[in-house]
Parts: sequence; C-alpha cells; structure tokens
Amino acid sequence: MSETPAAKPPEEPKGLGLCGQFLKDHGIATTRLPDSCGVETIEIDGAHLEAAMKLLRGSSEIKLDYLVAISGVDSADTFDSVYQLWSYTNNNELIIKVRVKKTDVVEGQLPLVPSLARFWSAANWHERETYDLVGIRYYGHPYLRRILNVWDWDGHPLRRDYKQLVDALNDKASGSMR
Amino acid sequence: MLALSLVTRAKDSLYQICRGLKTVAMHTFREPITQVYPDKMPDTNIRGRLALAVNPETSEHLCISCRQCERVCPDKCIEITAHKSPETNKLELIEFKIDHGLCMFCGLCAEVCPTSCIINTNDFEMSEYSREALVYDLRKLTLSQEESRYYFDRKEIPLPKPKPAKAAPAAAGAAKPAAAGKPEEAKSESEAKVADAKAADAKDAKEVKQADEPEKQTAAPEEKEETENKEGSDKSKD
Amino acid sequence: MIEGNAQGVNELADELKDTVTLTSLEKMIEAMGELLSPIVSPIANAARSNSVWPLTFGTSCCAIEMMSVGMSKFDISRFGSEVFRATPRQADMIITAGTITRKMAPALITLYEQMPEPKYVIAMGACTVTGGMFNDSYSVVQGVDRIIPVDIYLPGCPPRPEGILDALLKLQQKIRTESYAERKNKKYRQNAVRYVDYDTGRPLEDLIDEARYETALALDPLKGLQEKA
Amino acid sequence: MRNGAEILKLGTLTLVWWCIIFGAVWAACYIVGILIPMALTSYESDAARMTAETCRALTPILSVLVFIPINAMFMVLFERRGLAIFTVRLGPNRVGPDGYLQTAADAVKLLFKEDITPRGADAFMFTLAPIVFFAPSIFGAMPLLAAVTNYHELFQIANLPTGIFFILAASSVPVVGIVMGGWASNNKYSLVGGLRSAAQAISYEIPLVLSLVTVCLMAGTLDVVQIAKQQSGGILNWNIFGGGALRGLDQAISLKFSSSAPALQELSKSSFEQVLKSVYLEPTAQALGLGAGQEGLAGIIAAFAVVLLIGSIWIAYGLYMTGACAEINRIPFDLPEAESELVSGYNTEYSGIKFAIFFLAEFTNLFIVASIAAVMFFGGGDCPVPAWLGTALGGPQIASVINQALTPLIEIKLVDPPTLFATIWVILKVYSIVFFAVLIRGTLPRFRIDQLMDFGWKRLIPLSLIVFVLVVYAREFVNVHVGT
Amino acid sequence: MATDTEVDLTPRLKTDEMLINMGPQHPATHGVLRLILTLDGEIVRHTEPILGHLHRAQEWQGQNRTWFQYQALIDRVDYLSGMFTSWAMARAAEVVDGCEVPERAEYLRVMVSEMNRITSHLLWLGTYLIDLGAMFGFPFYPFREREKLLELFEEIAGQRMMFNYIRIGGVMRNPKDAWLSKLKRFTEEFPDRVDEYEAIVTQNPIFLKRTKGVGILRKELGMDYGITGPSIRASGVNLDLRRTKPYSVYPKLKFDVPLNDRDGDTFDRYIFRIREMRESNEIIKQCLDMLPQGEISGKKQIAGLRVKAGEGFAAVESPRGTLGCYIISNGSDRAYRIKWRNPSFCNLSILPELLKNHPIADVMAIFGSIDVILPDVDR
Repeated sequence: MSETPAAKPPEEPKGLGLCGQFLKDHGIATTRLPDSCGVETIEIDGAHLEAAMKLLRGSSEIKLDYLVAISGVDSADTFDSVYQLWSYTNNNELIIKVRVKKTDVVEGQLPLVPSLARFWSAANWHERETYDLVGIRYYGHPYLRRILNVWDWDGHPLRRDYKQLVDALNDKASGSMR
Repeated sequence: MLALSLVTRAKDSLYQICRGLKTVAMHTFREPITQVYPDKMPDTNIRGRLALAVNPETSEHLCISCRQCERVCPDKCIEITAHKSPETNKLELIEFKIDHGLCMFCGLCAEVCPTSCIINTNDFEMSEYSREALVYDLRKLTLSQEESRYYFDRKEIPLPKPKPAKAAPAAAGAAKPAAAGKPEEAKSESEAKVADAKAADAKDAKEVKQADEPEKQTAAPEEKEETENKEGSDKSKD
Repeated sequence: MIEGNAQGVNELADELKDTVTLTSLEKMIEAMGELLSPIVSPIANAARSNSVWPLTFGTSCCAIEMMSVGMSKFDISRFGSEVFRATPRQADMIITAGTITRKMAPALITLYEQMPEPKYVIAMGACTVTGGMFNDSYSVVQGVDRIIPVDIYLPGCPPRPEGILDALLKLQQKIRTESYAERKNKKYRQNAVRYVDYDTGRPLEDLIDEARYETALALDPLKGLQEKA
Repeated sequence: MRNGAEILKLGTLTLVWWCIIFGAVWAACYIVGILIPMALTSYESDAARMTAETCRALTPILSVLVFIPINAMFMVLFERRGLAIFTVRLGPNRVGPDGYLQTAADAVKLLFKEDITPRGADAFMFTLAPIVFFAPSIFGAMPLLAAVTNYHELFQIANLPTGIFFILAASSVPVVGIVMGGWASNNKYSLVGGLRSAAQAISYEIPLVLSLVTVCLMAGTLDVVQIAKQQSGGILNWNIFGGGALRGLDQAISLKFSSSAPALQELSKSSFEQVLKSVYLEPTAQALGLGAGQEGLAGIIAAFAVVLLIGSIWIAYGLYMTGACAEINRIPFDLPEAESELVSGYNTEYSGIKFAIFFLAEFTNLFIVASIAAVMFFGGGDCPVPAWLGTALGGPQIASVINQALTPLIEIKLVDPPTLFATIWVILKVYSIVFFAVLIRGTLPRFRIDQLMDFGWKRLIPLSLIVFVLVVYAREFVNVHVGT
Repeated sequence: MATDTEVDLTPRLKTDEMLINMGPQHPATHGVLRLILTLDGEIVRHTEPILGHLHRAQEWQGQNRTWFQYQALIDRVDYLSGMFTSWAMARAAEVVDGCEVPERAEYLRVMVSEMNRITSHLLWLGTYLIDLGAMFGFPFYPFREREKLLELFEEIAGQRMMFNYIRIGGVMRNPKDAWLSKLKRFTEEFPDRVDEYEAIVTQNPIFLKRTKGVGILRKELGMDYGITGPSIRASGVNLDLRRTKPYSVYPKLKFDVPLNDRDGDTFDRYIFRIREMRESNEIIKQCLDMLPQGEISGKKQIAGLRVKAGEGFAAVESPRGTLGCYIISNGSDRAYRIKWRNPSFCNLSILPELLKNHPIADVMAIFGSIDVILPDVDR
C-alpha cells in the first residue's frame, strides 16, 4: 500500500482542517468530523451548502473541481447526504456531510437537502439516484424523479425500514429452493 | 491546387482502404481458432457444476454435514438435511440438495469445505428442459471414486487424511464401514462451527481457513460439539 | 407497475397484442389438419432446428458470453445460428442473456410477443433461471419463466460459451421432436403488465411522474425557497 | 497455407453448388425449351406448334425463376462461409454434408414461420412491398441472359436492342418497394430506413448510370449482347482495358506469335508495325489533322489517349461498383437497414416469408449488379486468355477434345459448348466480384447519411461527369470497338 | 470545399419533431439503456436517457451479504472489468480496516487488472466497430485476443468473467510458472495484433469521417459533469489515478499516461484507448519481471471475514474511469452501507449534452465512444 492506511481508530480532530478553515474565513460555519481514512470530513448545515460548494469550487487555492459522488446514508438517527470532492489541480480531497435529523423530518415526508444540480451538472444524476434509493429530497433540483427504479415504486430501498414488495414476480416459487 | 489536393486525398483514402482490405484478406491464410466444441471438449480448470466428492482411496463419502457451505453460500442454493444418529451420536447426512439454477459458481462453498467434499467440477453442460431438473440431489451430486480421484488430481486438492488408527474403538457404530471416518470429521466440523461463530476474534488455533488445509485443524472442546449438533438436528427438521 | 390483478392483466395484454393477421403456410397446415401435418412437420422441424436465429437481446454479463459464442473461438455459426437478428420479427429464439428487472420485464414480454411463432426461449444464466445471486433483490424478476415460457434452462453465472452451444443443441433436439399442435396448445402465465406506452414515444411514466412531482411540490413547504433558487 | 483445408472446403462447396444450380437451370431449360418442343414436332397441329412456341418463349423466364432462389441460397452460404474464413473461424458446417444445406434450412424455416402484419400497418402495401422489391430483379435480369449465354437461340427472345437501358430502369424500381415497406410498417425505424433508401438510391443512380453510359459510349450500342460480343477475344479486348483500345496491340502480338517460323520473321515484324500504325497512329493523325512527318507526335498522343482511356474506364468501374453497392444497400452503404441505428431498417416489421423475399431479393440484386459488371466491363462470357495465347497453348485442340467428348450430348441438344463455356466464365467473373463484395463487407464501417449524400453528390457525380467527358475525347484518338 | 466537420446541419425547412424511442432493447445501446430522442429530421434535438433497466440492487446486496459473500458478487457491478470492482472494494475495505497487503499480491493485482483493462478495451473496440457498421469482419479480431486473455483468467481464477480473484487483503490464488510464461508470450505478440487493428481501422477514411470532429467533449464541460477515464484524458485532463493519486505498486512502474492537448472528439477517445492497451501491455511486462515472492494474502479468507468499524472512500482507475467505493462499516461481518461511484454512471450523464445537434447516426458513434457498461450505470 502506497498510502498510509488509517489503522488507528478515528480520534477526535484537533481543530479545523484546510477546507474548514477556508470556509470559516468566508463566514461559513462547519463542524469537523472524524477523518475518514485520512480525508478531511466536515459537516455543514444544509442552508449553507450551495454557498460553500461555490466557494470551494471557485477559489484558486482549494479548487475542488471534481464532484466524485453523492451518497445518501440512512444512519441511526440522521439522514446523511455525503459529498465526495476531489481537486484535479492540487490533489485535495474533502468529504462534506449534510445531516438531517430523523426527528426533524415531518411524518410522511422526505428529508430535505438543497440541490447542487443547478450549478454543478455532476450532481444531477447523483441526487436523483440518492432520492430514488435513500429518499432524500433535493429541493431545487430541475428534474427530481426516480432514476433507477420504476416511476411508481413504493418506498426507498436503501432505507433501513424498507419492506420489500412480494408479488408474482418474486414470491417463493415451487421449483426454487428459495 | 484544390483538384490536386482532392486527388491526393482520394489516393490516400483508397490506399488506406486497400490496406485494411489486405489485412482482412490475409486472414484467409490463418488457421481457424475455432474449438469444435461438441466434438472436442475444452480442457480447462473451471468452476463448473458442484459435486460431492468421495474419498478417492476408500470411496467413503466425505461430507460431514457441517453446513459450512450452506451458510456461506451467497445465493442460499445449498440445502442439507442431516440428523443425529442415535447410535453414534454423530451427524449423518440424509439429503444434500444443490439448486444449480440458483448457484452462481463463485466457489466459496468449495473454499470453506473442511473436508474438500464439495468441489467445482469442470462440467458445464447443465442445461435442462425443466426448472426442477436443475435441483440436484445427493445421488446426482455424489461423484464416483474414479471421478473423485480425477478431480482431486486435477484441481490439486490434497487427499483427505487417512483415518486415525484409534478411531475404530471410539466409533460405536463400527458396523457401518462407510461412517468409519466420522469421528475425525465430526471434530473438524465442530471446529468449523466455532471458527465461523467467532471468526471476528480470529483465534488462529480454531480457524478453518482453506479447504486445502484441513490438516492444520486441532481439537475442539467437546461440549461445543454437543450444542452444535443439537442446532444441526433442529435445522434438519425445517 | 406490476400487479397481481389477473383480470386486468389479461385484458390489457390482449389489447396490447400486436399480431393481427396470420397468413403463413402454418395457417394452411392448420386448416388441412391431420392430413398434411405428419408429412410437413418433420421437414419443417428439421429446417427449424438447424436455423435457429437468435434475437440480439442481452442485458448484462451473459450478453458478453453470448457475444463471445458468436465470435471466432466458439463460433455458433457452425450450427447456423450466427444470424443475430436485431428485430424480434425475424428471430426464432430469444436468449434471455442477463438479469431481467422489474423495469425490463415489460419490454421482454413485448419482445417475446412480437416474435413470430414458433419461438423458443433459452433462459441463460442464474439470474434468468431463478434470480440467482440477486434472488432477494427488490428489483429483480425471480426467474424469467414467471413472465415468458422457457424451453431450456441454462445455469451458470455466466455460463461458458460452450454451455450456450450445449443448450442450443438441446434446443435443436427439442425442436426436432415436438409437434406443431403441442406447441400451439402451450399457454403461459402472464404475470406482468406493461406500463410503458411504447407506441406514442413519450412514456407514460414521464407524464405521470411529472404530474406527481408537481403535486408534491405544491404540498411542499419549501416550494417558495425552491422557486427562489 | 495453414488454412488450406478450409479454403479447399469452400472451393468444393462452391463447385458442388454451382453444379446444383446449373443442373437445375439446365434441366429446366432443356425440358421446357427443347425436349417438349421436340416431342411436339411429331404432332402437326396448330395447337402443338403453338404450345411448342410458348414453351420456347417461356424458357428464359423459367430459367430465371429456377435460378434466382437456388442461387440466392448459395450466395448467402458463400457469404457466410467467406466471412468465416476472413475471421479465422469455420462457418456453417453442420447441416447436410459440411453445411451445404444450411441456407436451404433457413429458407424452409422462413417459409414456415408465422407471418405477422403489425397492428396499424397498411396491410395491402405491406404485402405488396416485398413483391415490388423482388419482381424487378426477375425481369431486370432478362436481357442479361442472352449476353451471358453467348446468344443462345433460346434466350434471344429475351434480348432487347436497348438492353442496358431496360436493366437500369428495372433496377431503380426496388427502391419503391423499400419506401412502401418502410411506410406501410407503421414503425418509425422502418420509415426512416425507407426514406434513407430513397434518398440514397436517387443519389447513387446518377454515377451508376453515367459510368455505364461511358461504357455504352465506347461500345456505341445499348444492346448488351452487342457489347458482350464486341469484347470477345481475350482479356485485352475487354472494356475494362479500354474497350478495344489495346486491340491493335493484341492483333499485332497475335501476328507475331502466329508466324513464329524464322523465315517469316521479317514479314511479321513489318506487319507488326503496320498493324500498330494502322490501329493507333492513323486514327490519331486523322483526328488531329496531322501530316505525314508527324508520326512521333501522333504516337505520343495516341499512347496518352490509350492510357487516359483505360484510366477513365477503371475509374468508371470504381464508380459503378460504388454506385451499385449503394443501390443494393450493401456495406458501406447499408444505411436503410443499418442494424446498429435503425434496428433492421425498412424490414424491421417483416417476418416469415415476406422477410425471406426481401432477403432473397437483396442477394439476387447483388448477383445482378455483379453480372452487369461482368458483361459491361469484363467481357461477358469471354475467356480471358487472348486468342493468340490460347492458340499457342493448344486451346483449339482442347476445345475439340471436349467437343468430341460431348458429342452425344450435343446431338440431343443437351449441351451447347459455347454456351457452356460462356456461362462458366460469367459465373467465375461474377463470383469474383461477389467475393470482393464479401471482403468489403468484412472490413468497412458504414457511412453516415449526410456524408453519404456528400460523397455521392459532391464527389461521385462530378467525377463520373469528368470521366464521361474524358472518354468522349479519348475515343476520338483511339480506335475502340465502334466500327469493328 | 468545406471540410466535413463544418457541414451546417441546421435544416432550412422547419418540420415537425419526431420522438424516437431507442431501447431498452436496441442493438446499439449496449444492453438496456433507453434513449428518448427528439428528432428534427435526422438531427437530435433533445435526449433523455432512461436508466435502471438493469438495476439489480448491488448496494442493497452489500448491506445484506457478509463481506466474504459480497466479494464474490461484486464482479457483476462492472462485468467487463470485474478485477477493478473487486479491487475498488478490497481497497476501500483495506483502507478502513488498515490491513497490510503483501507486495506479491499487489503485483498480481496490478497484473490481472491490466490484463482486464486490455480485455475491456478489446471488447469495446469490437462493439464500437459494430456500432459503426463494420459488424461482419473486424470485431472478430479483438475478440480473438480477448479470448486468449480470458483463457488465462480462467486458469488463474476459475471463471472467464466473474473472477472473484482479488480479495480483501490480497488475492485468491498464486499463479503457476506456466501461467506466467503464457502471459509473457501473450504480451510479446499483442502489440503486433494492435498494429493489425490499427491497419484496418485507424486510417480508414470512412472511420475517420464518422469519428473526427464528432461529439467534441470540452474539458470544462467534462469536469463539470465529473467525467473520468480515457474519455476525459482524450480531452486534456490528466486524471489518471494511477498517476495522480497513486495506489498499489504503480509508483514503481514506468508507463505513459497519454494526454491530449485539445478538446477530444470521438476519434481521440478511440485512439486513447488503443494507446492505453499498449501501455497496459508494457505494465504487464514490467510486473512479470518485477514479481516478488511471498505471501499473497494479508487477511485470512474465512467465512466470517470482518472489517473494522469506520468509513472510507477508495478508488481505482478502471477502464472506464474512476471506480470508487464508499464504505461505512460498523465492525460486523457485513457493511453498514456500500456506495459505488461508478464511472459509467457519471460518464453517461453527459450524453444528452454530447448528442445535441448531431444526426441520429452519430448517436451510436458518440454513445459507443464514451464506453458505458450498463450494469455499471444501473448497478
């Protein structure tokens, strides 16, 4: 392995990292989370996400110009929207998490996170996918509809409480061992 | 000028097309690489149809109904029915079913099998006219002695250990010669259970790692064996 | 999407069936009945069994092996089946090469119904035989025989190209021995409903989903915020 | 030759199939055209005479009807096996002995397939389209029959004084069938395929016709039989080598060869020069109005004109083949049925026997354009060996031996040796061209529709016009077929 | 005379737009992508890709299978480069777990992965030429070489495509000497074969016409959409993880990463893949020379394989681009969440941009050139 593996258990971070400091300089508050395998991880409030992303992407010193992935995670008590950012120019990496507490989500509705799709094209399909599988609604998305499952799918499969539909296509067949 | 450039371009294009045509045409004189399949069987080591091997030397069945394969199978395509024999107090295999229609031939079961019983043969001609025919039972799965020898040789699986000398008095059911190897195997089976349950602790002594290293196994506590056997017989009722 | 409502299913299936006229010799044979069939059937069966043209239908991994079997090393052309037709109208056999998901199932049914009789199906690979390693996935049809009738089950993940040849040979064997009447009387259980309107181009799902989205937005407390953005 | 076995197998297959095709056509023609009329001569009634005449008149049509399906079957097999050889594999070899019956099985299967008319299709047009597509290839082939059978008496009836004109007219009808099929299918892919086909056929008809007109210009006639006859006498007389521009050379060398006795050397040398002079120098000098002392200049101009003529004809041949490939929708011009774009193009919705007809017609068209090329450029049924070389190699003796061997057959009019040899040569030439088409099919990718149009209108049509004008001028200086 | 790239494709005549529904079963969509094309004549005005026809719930499977079981399954995420999917997950798990990988295993991983890169590109080459219409001759040649590599894979891993070879902590099996020498022989003859393909394709005027100046991908646009792999390198972005974020033993190997100096078109993407195949061949040669002796797995391959709690993202450079895996482990024998970052998914998202105002025949040329694998898109 060429890169140092994070063998030690993640300890509490000391202070703000590079990007966290940068965002603080521009007036956006962040919380530093334990590094995930040596990559700076920050938590940010949903309301500031778009501004922060614009800053990180546009500034010459940070220049995180690759939005690698957006993942939705159904954690124990939050819904996380995780953004993996890379910099092509100066090899930086950053993970941004936007957390929506499950208690804040209105019953029968989806957690809300602002969409990046309007100014970052890469986010478009990732957000649609996360909406489809984890059920995070990205408001401001130009075309937020299911991308992988059929249009009238019930539920969001990667939620922990997802109950699978059983019908003629996947019930227990007589010939099968399942 | 324009005409000249056009002519040059046309000439170049024609030349390039002819070069391509020549390359294709020259393939006429190469030998066909086709393998004439039904006439000539391919000679490779693949992860093909699953089968249960017998001991190539003594032709006893190698399965000890430890259910390692059943548990590790990602598709859950293996179904083992076993019961505890009243005489010997050991597990006896009643039925072994593999649904080849469900199997994905990943070879994990062969990897975890402590006695190299379940193996991937090189057979791939499994297509059937009906879905039910793909569920292979014990009789269909078990290889003959010659086949087992062939595959042990071919896949370079180490031969199962000869039965220990003192096993004969220990085994109460000595009247049944096929089950003569059971005590030893039962032990390794219980080890496998323990190893599986406590794999996170990674206690090397109790680990059954690879199918090709059964000789590394050491003895396991007897009470564990009892509990595991109970569990096994419970399962067999399902 | 997929429903268990058998009545509605059948009605919709009938409505969407697109074959309207039959003018082939097969029809004539049917009319002449028992007299001609025993003479013609063996010839027809021999011809059919030796020229099984597959449909270019592949969804995933098995499709690559299906491609390989057409290529030089395995060369399905030896059995006269290298004529991969892109349109179901000219194909005799559909090799369901790869996982069939719930989203894909209606398309597969449409394709199957568009094929002219006699048509054969080889369920290739674990995914289409039973669902295979995706047998508990929420989105996978657990075995293609739940939606179309299957003639040959070919296990493997993916099966070796020789396995496909083996299945083809077994299918040829089957074609040689079956009779027309047998084939005609074969019925199959139709479990899935088409939800895509393949005729009008713009899919139903788009329109409905857009409408739903609009309604959802109307109820959304953050609509104003979204508009501002 | 590591692949000798496969090539040999393909050769054997070709021979066997040719024997089958010829046997069938020959038998049909013999029975209907000769045997039945001969039998009827004993009855001296009007009805018998009428029947005999009708039989004779129907022979060409019958021969084509028998020939086309069997030949198309063989061509498909030939293409499949040929492509297999190019791609280092075996090809169909299971049905019948070594796969000889593969395409026969395909044909029978397609015959017994369900025939679907899709919902929303115009059933009448949908059924008519394959017929319109296929019929022209039958009657379009008719005038060629006389040319390729060495003007056999049975086929004279099919000849037309304006044969090539008729063939071209017939060959542009199938596109109507394609458009009909594309429109009637009620399928967008079909429609796009049909429209593409129309555009393509219209564009490529022009260079095709112009290149053939160039040949007709040299021949001075539209009659394919005349054109074939003019080219007789060996490879140097063929239109591809200037349509008799090298005839003078041919004659001269033949004189040299025929009089190889040492005593006559002097004479032959003089006649050699005389021939050259009379064939090349005099027409040039006459055309340019050059005087007696300017033979050198006339010689240079004559040589230049010959080279120009041959070059132009080669280009014309290239244009013809390009245009023909586009006409019959073969790679790289197979846009109407572009598989990766339009699923199967105009025949997307066709199944069973209708599709079989489309398939059949496609390959028949390939055969027909190849035989047009053989007749127009490659001397029809002419033996490529020049007459003088043939004589030197003992051609007449061989011919007489064969004649003697065939005498009993000739007596019952079963075999007509000139016709036999002519057809054999034609078939060889045609299949060489077909083989080349297969090779092209194995190599080239497909054009894009707008590039195709560009290529047709901006490159091929100007080029064919240039070639046309060049030939018009060059033949003034060279004695081509006209006037022989 | 105007060059062909400058042909004005705007129609003079305004006609009705036509919707064409391409797929999910269409010979050119490489499986089951569905494109809804709005055509103006033959010009594409708007494209809407519809994915998910092959959504097999791979991420969901990751949560419901143990690590040991899931390793056997992930070859199916991108079946043309199964080694890379295995490797991406193995790397992510190793990063989270912190286990060491023996050097021999790393070399073997590089070797089999580069072999897999070659097979993937070879298959792409064949199918791309099928897309362009040369479907009867040429595609057979790349497949011939691919079969040779698959034979080698079969020998070392037991399957032709679903290898299950790279495991968390190492690799599955040690190659024999005969295998290595076979591989060596292959690497020696392979460049000649590539020359052969190039003789047929690269300078072919029809091929050039179909590909040059078609589907130009601007660098900025590509980065905006998060395009990775040869497609973006052909547009001048030097993003090759083997160089920019080096992993495994790549720093010790000498190889070129071809880089374009302008916005790449379809032809550039073709030529870059050809070059990459040659480079991969060189890498294999070097690995064969440098292969050390030693262990092949740093973690016991047992049914109860566990990964320590934590989260991490690791990526490898797959034939299609950055193939990443984001893992959240809670220390049990199965993952809490596995998220795949698939290059095809991201690369495909640019398709509507690229197709705009191209004729319908270019849909295949462009779609084929970005080399998308549908299970990689749909998972």
